Amino acid sequence: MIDVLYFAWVRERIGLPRETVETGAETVAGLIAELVVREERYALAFSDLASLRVALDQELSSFDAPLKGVREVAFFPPMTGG
Amino acid sequence: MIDVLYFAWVRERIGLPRETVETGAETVAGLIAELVVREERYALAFSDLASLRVALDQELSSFDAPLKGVREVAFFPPMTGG
Amino acid sequence: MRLTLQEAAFDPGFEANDFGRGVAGAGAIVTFTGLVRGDVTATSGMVIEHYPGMTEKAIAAIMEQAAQRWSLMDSLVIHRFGKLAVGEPIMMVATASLHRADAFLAADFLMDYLKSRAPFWKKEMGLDGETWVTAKDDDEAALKRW
Amino acid sequence: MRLTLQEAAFDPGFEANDFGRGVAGAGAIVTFTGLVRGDVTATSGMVIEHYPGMTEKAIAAIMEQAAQRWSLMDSLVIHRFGKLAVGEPIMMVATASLHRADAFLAADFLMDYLKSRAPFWKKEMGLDGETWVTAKDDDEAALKRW
Repeated sequence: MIDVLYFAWVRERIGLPRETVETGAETVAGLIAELVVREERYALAFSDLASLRVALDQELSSFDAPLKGVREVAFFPPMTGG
Repeated sequence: MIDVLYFAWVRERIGLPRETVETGAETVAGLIAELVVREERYALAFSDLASLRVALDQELSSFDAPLKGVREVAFFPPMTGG
Repeated sequence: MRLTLQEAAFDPGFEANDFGRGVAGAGAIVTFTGLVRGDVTATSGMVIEHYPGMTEKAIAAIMEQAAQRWSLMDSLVIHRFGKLAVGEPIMMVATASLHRADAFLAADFLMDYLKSRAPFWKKEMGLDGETWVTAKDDDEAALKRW
Repeated sequence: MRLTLQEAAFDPGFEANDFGRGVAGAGAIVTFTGLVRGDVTATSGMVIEHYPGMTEKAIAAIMEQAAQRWSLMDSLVIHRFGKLAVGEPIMMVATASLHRADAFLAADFLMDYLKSRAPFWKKEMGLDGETWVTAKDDDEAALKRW
């Protein structure tokens, strides 16, 4: 069980800000592979990984990072603060 | 006839902020040479030219600049504004 | 070091003075204020989304880095989220130091990192539709300066 | 472009807000405030002498250069002269631009040039005597950056 959060246009495409996901994936990439086959809206949101960023437990991370021990995964586009 | 202005410690050493000088000097260096022989306080003020700056008609200039047409010469130490 | 995340508008001049009063002995204070750009006839402003929890941590980490790299007497970050009108301040950074180079460099650094490493996303509310602001390659490249 | 030379104290936050109100459409405002450093138990402040006439011309020329090198929507310089107490603002610079790099670079440039090319001289009023502040080699070297 892992909390998955979506922000900005990722949130809009998937249609919800967060959900709890049952996953056996070992890496972020594995989790994405599971989500993508669920429904078209996920496939759409994750269609271009180069335009996505991921945070694990609120720290920027990478798609090949392991999920072991992680409680919260967040997907979002590159940040545009400041 | 030329107005000569002194600022900061140059003013303090010479003991006055400005004076009108009758000079035949062709350059700033020539004017300084005339001033230096006047009195000890001038010799003291102009003893280290590397620590002095000069402005001609309110524009930074150099010691070898000609005085022709100049109405106002100012001597002062390097600036410390800001 | 003070970090404020808020939905409400703020007054940059008031905040700058408040920050200044707090740092006795400083010789230099630099502030940066980011404002909602645009023409009121073409846009009704922007909405800023952020990642509560991560935002605070990410900004605190950036401020901590700045404090380690430069000789700062204090630093301040204020960043808004939610709905903002054209012309309103989005965020501000302030840095105080004995000598001017530290305050300038640290403020510049904080801005570059806040732009690309703090989880905020801006959406422009055009009169003919909404658009997520896209990150510029320049912003990522700016981090390489440091 | 506004340049003010004055003996009276000024309020940096008020001036920053006033400057900001004047530049519609700006995305970035940078301010620098220089303050009288020091410990009130060791100094009673400073006196700033300047060269009336040349000061205005020199600062206007520096501001003009900045306006030519960067894309500025406006710039402001306020500089005091006369007697100043510890902690008081000596001067401030503000720059406004569409994008942050212009405002940062121009403010930094203005400061470097004001430091070494505007005819001001600071005298520190120590409790045991007065001392003219000497220019630092760094200040002259800083100009080579531009």
